[in-house]
Amino acid sequence: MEIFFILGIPVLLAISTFFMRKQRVFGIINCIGYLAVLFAGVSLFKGIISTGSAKAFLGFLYLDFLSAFFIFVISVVAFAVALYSIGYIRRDVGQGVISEKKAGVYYLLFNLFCFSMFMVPAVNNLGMLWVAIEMTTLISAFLVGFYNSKESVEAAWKYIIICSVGIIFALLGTILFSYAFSISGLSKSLNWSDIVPVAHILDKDILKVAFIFILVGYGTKAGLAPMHTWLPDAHSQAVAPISALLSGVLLKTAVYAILRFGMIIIKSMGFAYFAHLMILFGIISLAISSGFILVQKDLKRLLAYSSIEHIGIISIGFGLGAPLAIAGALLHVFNHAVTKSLMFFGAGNIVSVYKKHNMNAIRGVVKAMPFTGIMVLLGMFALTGFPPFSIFISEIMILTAAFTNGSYVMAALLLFFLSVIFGAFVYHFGKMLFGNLPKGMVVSGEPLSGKLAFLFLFSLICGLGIALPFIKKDLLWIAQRLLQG
Amino acid sequence: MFKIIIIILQLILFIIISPVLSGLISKIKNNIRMRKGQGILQPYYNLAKLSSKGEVVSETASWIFRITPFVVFASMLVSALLIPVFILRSPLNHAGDFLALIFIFSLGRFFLALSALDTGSSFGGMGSSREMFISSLAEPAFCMAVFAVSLQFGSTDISAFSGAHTIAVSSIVAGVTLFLVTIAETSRIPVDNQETHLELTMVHEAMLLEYSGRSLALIEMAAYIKQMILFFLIAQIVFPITLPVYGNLPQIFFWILWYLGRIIIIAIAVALVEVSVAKMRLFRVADFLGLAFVLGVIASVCAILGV
Amino acid sequence: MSDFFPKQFFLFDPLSLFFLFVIFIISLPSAVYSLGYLKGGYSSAKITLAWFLLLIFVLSMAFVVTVSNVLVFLVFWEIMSLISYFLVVFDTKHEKSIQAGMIYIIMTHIGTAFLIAAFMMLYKHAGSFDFNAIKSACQIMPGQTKNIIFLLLLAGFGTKAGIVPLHIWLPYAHPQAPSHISSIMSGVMIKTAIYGIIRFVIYILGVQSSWWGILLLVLAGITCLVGIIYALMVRDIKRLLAYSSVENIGIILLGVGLAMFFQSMNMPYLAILSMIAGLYHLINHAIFKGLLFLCAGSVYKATGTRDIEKLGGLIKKMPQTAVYFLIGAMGISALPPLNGFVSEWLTLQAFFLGALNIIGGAKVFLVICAAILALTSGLAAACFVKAFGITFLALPRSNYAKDAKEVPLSMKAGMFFLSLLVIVFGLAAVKIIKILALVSSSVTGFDISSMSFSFNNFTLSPQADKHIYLSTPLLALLLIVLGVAGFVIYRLFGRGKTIIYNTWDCGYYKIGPRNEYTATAFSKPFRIAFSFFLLPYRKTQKIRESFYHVKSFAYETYTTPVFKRYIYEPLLALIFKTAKSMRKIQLGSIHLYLGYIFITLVLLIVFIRQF
Amino acid sequence: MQGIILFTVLASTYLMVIAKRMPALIRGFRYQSFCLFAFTLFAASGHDQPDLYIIAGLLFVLKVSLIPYLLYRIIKRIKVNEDLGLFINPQLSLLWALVFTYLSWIFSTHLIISNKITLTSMLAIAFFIVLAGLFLMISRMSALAQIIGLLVMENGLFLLASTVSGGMPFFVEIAIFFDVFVSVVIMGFFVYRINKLFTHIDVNKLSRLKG
Repeated sequence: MEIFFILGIPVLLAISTFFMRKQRVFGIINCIGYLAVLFAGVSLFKGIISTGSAKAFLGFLYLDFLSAFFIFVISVVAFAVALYSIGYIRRDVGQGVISEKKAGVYYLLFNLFCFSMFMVPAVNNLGMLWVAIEMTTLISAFLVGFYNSKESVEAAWKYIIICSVGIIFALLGTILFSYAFSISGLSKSLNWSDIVPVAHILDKDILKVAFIFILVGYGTKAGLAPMHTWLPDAHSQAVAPISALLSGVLLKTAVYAILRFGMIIIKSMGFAYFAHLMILFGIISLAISSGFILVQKDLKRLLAYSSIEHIGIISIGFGLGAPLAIAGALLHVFNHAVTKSLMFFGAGNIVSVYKKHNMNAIRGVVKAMPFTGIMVLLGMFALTGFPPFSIFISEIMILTAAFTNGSYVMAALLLFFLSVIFGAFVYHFGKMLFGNLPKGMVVSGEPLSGKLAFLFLFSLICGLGIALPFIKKDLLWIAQRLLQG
Repeated sequence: MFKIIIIILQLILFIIISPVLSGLISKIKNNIRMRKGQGILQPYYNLAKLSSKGEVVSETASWIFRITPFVVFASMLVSALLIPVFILRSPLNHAGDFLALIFIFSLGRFFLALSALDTGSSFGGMGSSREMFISSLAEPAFCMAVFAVSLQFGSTDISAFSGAHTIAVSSIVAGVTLFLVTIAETSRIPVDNQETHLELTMVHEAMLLEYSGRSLALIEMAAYIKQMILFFLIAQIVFPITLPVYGNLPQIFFWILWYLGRIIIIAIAVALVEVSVAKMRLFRVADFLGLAFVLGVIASVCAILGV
Repeated sequence: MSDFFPKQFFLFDPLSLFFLFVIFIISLPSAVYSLGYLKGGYSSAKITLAWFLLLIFVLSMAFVVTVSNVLVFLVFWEIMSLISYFLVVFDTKHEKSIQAGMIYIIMTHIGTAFLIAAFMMLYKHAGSFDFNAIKSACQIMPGQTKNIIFLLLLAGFGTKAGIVPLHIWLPYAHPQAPSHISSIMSGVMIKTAIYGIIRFVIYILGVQSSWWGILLLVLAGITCLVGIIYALMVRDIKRLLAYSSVENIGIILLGVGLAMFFQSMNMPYLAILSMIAGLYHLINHAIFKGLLFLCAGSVYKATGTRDIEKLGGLIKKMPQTAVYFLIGAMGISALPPLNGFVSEWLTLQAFFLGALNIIGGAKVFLVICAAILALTSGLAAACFVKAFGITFLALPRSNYAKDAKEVPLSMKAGMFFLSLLVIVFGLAAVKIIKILALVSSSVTGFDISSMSFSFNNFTLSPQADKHIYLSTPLLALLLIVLGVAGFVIYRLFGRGKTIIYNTWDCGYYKIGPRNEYTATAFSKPFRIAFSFFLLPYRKTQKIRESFYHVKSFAYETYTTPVFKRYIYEPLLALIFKTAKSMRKIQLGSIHLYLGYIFITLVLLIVFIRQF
Repeated sequence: MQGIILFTVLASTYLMVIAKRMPALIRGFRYQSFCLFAFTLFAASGHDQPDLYIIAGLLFVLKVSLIPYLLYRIIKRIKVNEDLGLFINPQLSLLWALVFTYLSWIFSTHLIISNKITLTSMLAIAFFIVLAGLFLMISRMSALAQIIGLLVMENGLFLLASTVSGGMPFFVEIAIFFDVFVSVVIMGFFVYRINKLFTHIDVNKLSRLKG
């Protein structure tokens, strides 16, 4: 069973950090460990596609397409981050930003963080789902406040408070779900696999209210506007590889939680209610993020707002509900995860060379770091939905579904905001990447592991764009299955 | 064989006759102004004098300056050959139609403007700039006139209106349009003034300032031919004559006086206009040609309405 | 649903092949040219990069015109935009190119957004992205939808083509790219947008009502005029050429719009004729604009400046380039017997025959369109007199021009080939029209077997019974013969000597480059005549020693960029203002942030019944 | 009996809403938690569920003793001003609290169509506690107040869970307790850090990150 590898390896690695003193060596071991996790994730995903859902560990774990997919996404990003961390942490240690011991703490937290994220899609019980998500918050708060500067501690505080409040509402929603379940005269259970088959007999009014709490609660964690406020702070202050994890997959785990409850809602009362709410939040997120991206000065905050934008797109995709849109949204989850990770790695490299977050002060990245520069350039276009990169495909799928659904206004808004965001990106990145180097700038080499991480992610970005037409059948099939629960 | 004769006759006609029109206009103007004025044949004397004189070429000038006289001359002669003069279908009628004529005119003008810039004198540049300004505004008016006429006769073929026809309103308006365009194109008052070499007013003459001797003669000749072509067109629109379809030359020689007399009427009209109005400021020319354009549109509308 | 993915990838119909031909016939000489152009100016890595990008660029364009699936089309369309963006910002040294690239890619992306909307609506109705399926679905599509799709397509492709007022990016982007790329961008890339209009509006959607054509004609007329008027005003030679591209796109669209108009009136012959005119001008423009950009690149390479006020006298330093530029300029000014003349004549002829044959008020409209075309071609001639005259003639105005040297062989070869094409496409009009007639018939679906466009192998003759003829070979022959005759007369009759002497200097002691007419002065009459649109203003600065003695006097004249000032800037300002004010919701107060969550929750619960 | 306990829960919440200083707030929290403990014990004896005894025990150990103790320790250690920093003064806060009570009542009557008045009022009180917790977080400047607000919200949820669905599944409940405890520890840790870096724990002044 691959799932034990997936959950076990991070735990083992976390324990072994106490015995490892050399961060260099540990970084590489860590990376190998996550390579194994990646393989396990892929084979799990494949296995689930062929066998359908599976329970494990006394029904404590429950795996179906959705969870296998999210585990796969997490494992991909986690591997990339582990790879990138080697060089990044080594550089930080080399520059004296953090001590050797703190590097060990980093790896400990990183592994715990990954473990908690892998737990989210794996658990069966909705209460445990909540616990796992809260765990991700608590652990990553340390990673956000890792550098112990005023800004990072402020960000960590806001992160932990806002997310905790949000998630408490999610717990409220969960309790209401269980209430709806209990008043329908069934035995007390919060297991998803028990609730879904009987979703249609649950009290609809209570479910409706409960879902609002769920949406606001997990939506806070997912970064849906207007509950997104913690997100740019936390993402901009976290250690660069962790920003990638936060943006790439942490948000998605919250989306996963919303989806889990959403599926119950869909089963119980049809699509409209779920769709309206998701699309509403999606559009608000897009609108707000586009404005902030436009006038942003901080590089990492810009990327954070872009995450809000993409979460908005994903939520619109799920909200639209056609198989094409669902497939698009799922793909978008993956595409955004890899692309945004790449961008955060690039931002990490840029910031560690220029020592600045302010984009107005960063010039000539392509000259200073040709490899990173070109990767960021291509990543930027990938992120804003240019072909031949993968996000284009998923956005087009969502747009197609929007038009086919006849929601023209929504589609027009989506196109409008995408254009604005694209313009803002080109505006910011064009100046930053090209142009002449600031005076007195020393050009230094880029670590190999960072380059490998870039190449790994970039091959996924490109590869998917090209390979997509050939995996089409599986994808739509999965989406279809997903809708049927 | 017959065609070749016609071509040669036509060439000779234009080369021989055209200068006299300028002389005539100048004579009429002078007479109206109560002056004696130069003789009608003065243009010929000028040409003869010029071709016997040596030539001064600016050291700044390039081969553009050298070839321009020939390009201008050739383009005007080609235009002249497109016009049916003796028979209904001019022998080279296949080479181009009424619309092509506009473009052939602009070929000569293009080179003339370039040659003016070539010498590096600021007069040349001024002339070139103004000439292009005026002609670019004259072109749509010209085009409108052509359209009006062609719409009336159902074809842009120049022979189409060279047969006999009744004079409709549209013909007259088109004729007037063409007349205004002619004034602009042949650098007459109120658009330009051929008689002065004052830098504030001159346009066409400024362009030619650096030319001398034989080259100047060729360019002058080309200008005469262009003037005659335009007069011919106006004449055929306003005072139509039935041209023989094929090979009835004697008939033409029979009424050659009236045939050429029409052109003289136009020439007189030009002279009268020249003496009765004042030269406009350059930027008023836009209004003048705008008027021509509007008239052209009116002519087209009349042609469309069939009046 | 599975029709989301393409089934059929390629389509090689006459239209595609025609565009493929256009792409390669411009790209090849440009590529040859770039051999010499890139050498010396760039590092070897950058040269490799340039070649790589060029290759992908050309390939992406080739795919754009040959794919047969909307989605795949979109992919290659975007790749084409992306690569051309990289090429625009290729000279990353200049802040200007970054700026230009930004404007370009943003405008292009906005255009693409419109296209996506249009394509999605097509998909909604056809249930497939394949051209064939969409084409057959379009026959039963409701009219209102068709209208909307048409407008979306027009906005989308119009942005790429540079239809006014969406042309704003063109004069920024084209000058900034390396010249062989400018040549391809201006010569070919913007034509892919025309391809899009023809393919999607005429071929797939099918022209539904006559106002489509009329709308396109109006836009095209405005585009012509605006393009050429701006071209007259600018003094950067590549910018001038870029504006002139706007103008020529207008002329091409006059042909295409007219074809659409006639198609909706069900007049096959005229539709075919107009389409031929449009396509002919398209390929002509590709040739001479490609040529002119290459020449401008040579000038830039030789002198290091693109400001024509600093040039002059290059005809002596770079005789071959001058000849090529002259040929290109003659072509673009529609001078007989070169290619631009033929296509403009055909367009005018199409207008004329249209005005003659249709019924009703549209006659006058067509006549006025023709007049606009005539005005445009007059202004274009003026513009290129300026471009050629100021750049190549008279004395050098600066040291840039003084030290210029002729460019290497590879660059000359590229220019030579294209200038040869300018002549060939002028003289071989009949052959070309026969081919274009095939292309047009495949697009419009009209049968051309009974139509004739030529009298014999040398003479064009639209509507044979009307005796309308045009024979460029004959004209060329006549011009040469009579020119030679003139020369003979000149030699025979003249006896005087030719003396080389100073230009007449009015008795002033020395005439030099500072006395020459400048480009700004040349365009002054136009600036004043079109002042209602150009809104010129001047800045003067006097530095006085005393009241009586002015030490120096600076005089600058500008024109107001109307579209930028009154459309784009307010729009951008509005967007930025909104975004800035939005920023106030996030000022760092955690209490406020918690409040947002609370309010969201309360609102959702209060309005729960709305969902 | 249940009614009396619920009333004390309500009263302790009001006490917290009007508290001006940290010790008072922590004391209020302790009362509230103790009431919940009593409530759970009562329910456990009523339903005869051994699970509930354990939960009640945990409640007592964690929320009544350990967490308040930790909080007191933090106050002592960081030696800052004990004021909570009120955006809204106690009188007005009380008014708000009353409004929230009313709103919660309306909300729960709408949510549950049930003739059992006790259930509805329990629900209302639970919602009110959640709201009061949020209110504390929004209207108090001190970082500690936010921790306590969060804990209050959590208490509300506990009450809600035990009223409407007879409590969460056992191991979920345990996990949640564990989670809450860890989060308090972590938040406390961050309060230390904030105090160290900023020399205050007024989170309203934490506004370096904008836009």
